[in-house]
Amino acid sequence: MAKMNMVQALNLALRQEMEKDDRVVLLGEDIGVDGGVFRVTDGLLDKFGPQRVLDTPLAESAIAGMSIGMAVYGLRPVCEMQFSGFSYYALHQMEAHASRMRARSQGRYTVPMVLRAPYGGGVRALEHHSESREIYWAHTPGLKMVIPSTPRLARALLVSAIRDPDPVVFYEPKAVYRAFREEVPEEEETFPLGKSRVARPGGDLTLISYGASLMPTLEAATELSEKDGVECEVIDLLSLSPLDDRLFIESVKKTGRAVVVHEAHATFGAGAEVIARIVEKALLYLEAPVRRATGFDVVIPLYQREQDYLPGVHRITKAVRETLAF
Amino acid sequence: MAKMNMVQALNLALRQEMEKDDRVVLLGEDIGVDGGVFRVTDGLLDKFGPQRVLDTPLAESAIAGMSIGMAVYGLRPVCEMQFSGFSYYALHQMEAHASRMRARSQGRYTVPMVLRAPYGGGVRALEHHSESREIYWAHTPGLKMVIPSTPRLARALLVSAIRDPDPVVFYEPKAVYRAFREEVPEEEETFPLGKSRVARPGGDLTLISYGASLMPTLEAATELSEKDGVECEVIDLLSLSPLDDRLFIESVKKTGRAVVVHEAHATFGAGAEVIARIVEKALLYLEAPVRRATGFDVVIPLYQREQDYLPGVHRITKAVRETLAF
Amino acid sequence: MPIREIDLPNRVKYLSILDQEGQVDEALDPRLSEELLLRLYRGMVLARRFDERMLIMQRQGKIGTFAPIKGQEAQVGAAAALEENDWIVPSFREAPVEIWRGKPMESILLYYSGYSEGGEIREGLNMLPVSVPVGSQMSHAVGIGFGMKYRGQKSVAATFFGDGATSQGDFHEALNFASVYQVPVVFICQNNHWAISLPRGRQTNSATLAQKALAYDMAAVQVDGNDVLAVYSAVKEAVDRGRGGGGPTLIEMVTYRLSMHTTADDPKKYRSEQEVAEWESRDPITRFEKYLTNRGVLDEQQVRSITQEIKAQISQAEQRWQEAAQKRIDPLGMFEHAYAELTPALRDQREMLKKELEDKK
Amino acid sequence: MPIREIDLPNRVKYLSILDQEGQVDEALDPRLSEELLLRLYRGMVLARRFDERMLIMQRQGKIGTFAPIKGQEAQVGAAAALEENDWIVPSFREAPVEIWRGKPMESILLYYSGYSEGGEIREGLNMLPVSVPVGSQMSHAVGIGFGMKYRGQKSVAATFFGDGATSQGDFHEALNFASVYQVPVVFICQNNHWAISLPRGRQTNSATLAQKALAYDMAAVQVDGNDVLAVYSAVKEAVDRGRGGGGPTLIEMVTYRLSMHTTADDPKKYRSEQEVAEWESRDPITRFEKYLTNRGVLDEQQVRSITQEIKAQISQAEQRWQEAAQKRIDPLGMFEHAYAELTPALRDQREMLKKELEDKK
Ligand SMILES: Cc1ncc(C[n+]2csc(CCOP(=O)(O)OP(=O)(O)O)c2C)c(N)n1
Ligand SMILES: Cc1ncc(C[n+]2csc(CCOP(=O)(O)OP(=O)(O)O)c2C)c(N)n1
Ligand SMILES: [Mg+2]
Ligand SMILES: [Mg+2]
Repeated sequence: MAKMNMVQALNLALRQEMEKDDRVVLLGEDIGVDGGVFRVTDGLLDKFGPQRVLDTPLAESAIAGMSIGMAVYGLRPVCEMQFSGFSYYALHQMEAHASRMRARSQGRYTVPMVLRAPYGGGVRALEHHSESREIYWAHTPGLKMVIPSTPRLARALLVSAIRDPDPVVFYEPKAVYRAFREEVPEEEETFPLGKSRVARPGGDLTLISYGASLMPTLEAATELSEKDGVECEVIDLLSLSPLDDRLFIESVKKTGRAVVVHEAHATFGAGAEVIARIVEKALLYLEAPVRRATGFDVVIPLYQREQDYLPGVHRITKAVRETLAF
Repeated sequence: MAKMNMVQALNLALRQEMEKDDRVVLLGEDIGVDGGVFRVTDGLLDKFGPQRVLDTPLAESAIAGMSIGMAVYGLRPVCEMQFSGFSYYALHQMEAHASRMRARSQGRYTVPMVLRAPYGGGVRALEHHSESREIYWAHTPGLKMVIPSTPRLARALLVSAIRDPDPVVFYEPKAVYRAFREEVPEEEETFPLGKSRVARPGGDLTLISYGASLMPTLEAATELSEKDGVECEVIDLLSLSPLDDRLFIESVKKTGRAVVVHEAHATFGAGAEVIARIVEKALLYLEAPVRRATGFDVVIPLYQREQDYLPGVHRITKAVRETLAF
Repeated sequence: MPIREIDLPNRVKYLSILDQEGQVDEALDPRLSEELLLRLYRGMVLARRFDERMLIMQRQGKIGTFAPIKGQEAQVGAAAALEENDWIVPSFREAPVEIWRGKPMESILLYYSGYSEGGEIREGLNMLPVSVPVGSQMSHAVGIGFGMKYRGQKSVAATFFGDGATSQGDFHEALNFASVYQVPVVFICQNNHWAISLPRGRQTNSATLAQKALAYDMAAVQVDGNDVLAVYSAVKEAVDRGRGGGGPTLIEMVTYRLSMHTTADDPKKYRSEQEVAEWESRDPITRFEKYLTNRGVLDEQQVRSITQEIKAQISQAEQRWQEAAQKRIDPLGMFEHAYAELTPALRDQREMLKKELEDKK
Repeated sequence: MPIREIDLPNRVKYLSILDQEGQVDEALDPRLSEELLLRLYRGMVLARRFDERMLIMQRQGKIGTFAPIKGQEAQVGAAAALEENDWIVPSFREAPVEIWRGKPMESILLYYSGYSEGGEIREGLNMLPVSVPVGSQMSHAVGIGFGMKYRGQKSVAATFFGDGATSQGDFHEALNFASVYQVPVVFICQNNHWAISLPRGRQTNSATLAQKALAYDMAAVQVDGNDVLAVYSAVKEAVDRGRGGGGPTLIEMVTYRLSMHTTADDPKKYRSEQEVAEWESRDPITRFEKYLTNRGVLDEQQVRSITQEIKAQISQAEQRWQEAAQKRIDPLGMFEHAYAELTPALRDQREMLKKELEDKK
């Protein structure tokens, strides 16, 4: 097993799936010669040629629309939106067609495509390069929405996403891209879509998060353990759609307390749904209000204020302590 | 006071604001000669001429983008998306620019525009003509999002929206358009954005809804009162953004039980945020899980199955009875 | 040469073959077999009759809103120029093409009477379902065209759309991608002069829609869209170009929507009776009928028997539709085909609806 | 005429006035005043020096990612052809134009060092802030142009964008709307041959970008974008057309990005040194300097003093930037200008962050 960062792990997933299956074709802006602005597709043009790694003109809607056509025809396109902040140009295509083609044609045509997009803040980028608007996709029926949190999981989930018979929106936390390395096996590994995982076991409070926010969440759990002797169970959602509520419900039934962490805006964010599920399925176990440690309801600011926008260890531990003190 | 349906009431609002303020300009597909496919702008071209009522080419993104430019320049454009199902073509414009221009220019430029769109099911329409995806907008910071429920409120809210200094997405429940009439005063009337209202007082359970779903919600409340002797307090949200949680929190503190009703998909829908707010602000008052009577997590089906998708009186009363029996 | 005119390689041509009196231009005549000529005639008449029938059914409340095709029947010429392996990516005003390709009329009725099952598409039909969002389907044809090229198939994808659709950004992006990747796609614009209430002249400020291809150095032709032979020829040429590796083509079919936009529309609000009357005199069927009669391919007797056959065919389709509609009313069907497999939330929701339906019984 | 070529009214012209040796075409010379010529020169040199300085500062970690403009300085010719009442709707590679118009350099530094306050725009500047989403800002110019027409103002809106932007659907929609409403908008495409790693030739399959205007029967010209006089003349003509009610124009400035796409980019991955070297020989500043020197408007002495002045000007801006940055670090600033008034949720969130900041102290 090699130690890889998330970029390398994603590259491995793409390479291996392309080797295995000639239906897999990549397309996107600057993914070929340049290897992608984050280098996720580095080397793939050389290896697979311009018929399988398409540098596209600058038009997100057509990238998605062309992918839909390819997928209907029997290919397995993996398209890249250079930044999630520009993926909304393709929302109407994904909403109107990718998500509906199966139902519209009563199962005759399917759209097994993956739409990849780096998302999230923390890398001191320009405006529109740091958003976290996964809800647009997660609320859209017919799409799946996945957000990995570590290199190994990113690789396994991307392989599953490519093989999935339905369209998958795959948000990659760019703050994690090069943040740390993890052992990633050369052999095939998949991870089922629609399954969450326990990222850290604990019995005092349940922390629920995903994507880039998992890092500060785990840090916060460590700090709370070390400083307060509080053991948080950390649930990593991984898929927002289908949302797996089994693990966090179980956990909350055990701990009675929960805090949801994400960098997306609080209002109508993913945390709301998590709380709604807890209320629906585990209300009587709740010993305190479920708090949210999230981004604020403002556009994520330019980088001087970015860290104050993002839910960091401080915001998380504070929410946990308040929840425990309730 | 004249009795008006919602279409007439909206027409009144537009006409009067155009009379009062020459900055108000309308644009959209078929809003001129045709008066809009739902006739909301009927007669306005004749009255105000083609410089103030623009029939546009078929391009939602440009309609929104042009409105942004007009608003920046000092006009008060009110643009129409023919159906909300096609408004996502304009999401990137609203997300990237309308919602951000004020902050981006540090208050120098503002975008006082209204984007109107008929939304929702129940009128036996074709595919894409019945969606309820208000979350896309309500989750976008910098936008306001309003959904009226009656003719009189629609008129008052539209006037407020036009005068609002910020961009407002104004979803009109087309199932209400001609469903009933209400007295609408000829004199100016406004209703503040960001305020909910009590649509029916009661002390046993809080029903929270908005838009077209308010009709079955009120019907359900009546039925529950008549058949079960249960008095539901019905809160009509009116604005999803800014969301006014004051009234429903107060109500839940009184009743201890709540059901949220909307036709949008359940998962990551508006109901989740309502529940999250209740948990954050009134958990200890809750005597039962808050239930959701909503549309399902599937694309709203063609009209033979549409009524089975929509939360009707039966789904609502059932949720209420289960909540009371908890 | 500090100031000079740039020499652009492409020009736009206009093509018509049959005039309004049914006179053919011999030099341009595609010389189709009599059998094909009769099939084209039959396809057009069937489309017209079915459209009329649907309008009646809509007015009777038997089916819901739909988009009549009256006046645009010459589109079957486009379908006829395609082969089975070619794909069709329609918009919502291509019932004639769809029926030509093999979509059962009962399917169309099911769809417009609100049954999702009307979207069913037979294996091997190589045709996407109706696409309602204007302009959004063209890029799918580009993807399909790419797939054909990738697989070394000598087939093409033909996509249909209206004059209004040319205003959408997606139109531009699809044409640009098609030209960049030189995919075998035929873009067929049915310029029927109206996008609901907006006349062609206010949809865009260009003299033709065909010339929009110049932006992509793409082959283009404007064709008399009420002339089924010209439509056939133009599409055939484009199909051959695509099949031969010559890339995409934009075809503007100049035609006219004689009926309302959809059954929810009242065209009297925005256009003159006179304009409609003028276009009625250019009816694609009358013209073709004259031509066939002049050529002796068709006589009154045949017209009558074709009319009879078509009537029977339509009423059989109606019957099959009624049977199917009765079978297909299970509301739980809405959960079918949401995903390959039901998600946990959908399983719960399906259960919930099931109980609701039982309660209601 | 059953088959005929359609006569399209518009053609696309190419314009250049100064050649690479700084020789002017007398017939086309716009005959600018010496003062304006020197201002243009100064604007270009300032832009170049500021760009170089920013690159250094970026490498030192003092500012963040930004898009260098090296090689594209002749864009100041466009700004010079505009008047104060005209609006500018830029993309993100128009620092020269912005500075020309009056944006303080410290503002630009603030912006790229991550302070939202860098977006501040002085009252009366009539220029929108930087727009990052490629192609999205052009329709704003159409709305502004409409507003001018609506108010009977004799002004125009000029919008800037790159070659890559022409692929976006929004480009097409904006041009179409502009032509339909005949608004006074000048669309200025800085074709710098690259959209990050995609060369112009693979961005679109057309011989020129200017010809895309043919799709809208819109006036268009391709201009040597490294020739500040040609840029000035082309824009001036378009501005006059717009002001006179003649509608929009598309201008393609053929230029070259000599530096990286942004400071996060490594152009060595995708283009040859040789290509860059070729374009270096067409440097817009050198050429103009030659011309001015030949004409006797500029001498070595003046070049030196201008260089000195510019250096001082830039270092003063840096100083003001540092002072401003120190003042402007209040994180609560993110809640300012979200809406005209803070919403209840934002009030709570602001409070929350305030406490958080106090805790952290
Ligand atoms: C994206 C989008 N916007 C608006 C509509 C509503 N609508 C349906 S058809 C139509 C006009 C289409 O005109 P055209 O493209 O000329 O096709 P035609 O109806 O004439 O066949 C409009 C505005 C839609 N279906 N999709
Ligand atoms: C809608 C959108 N997609 C992708 C990007 C990322 N991106 C930034 S600049 C750029 C290339 C732009 O090329 P061009 O329009 O030629 O302008 P240039 O950078 O050459 O000035 C890309 C792909 C973006 N900013 N916006
Ligand atoms: Mg049309
Ligand atoms: Mg460029």
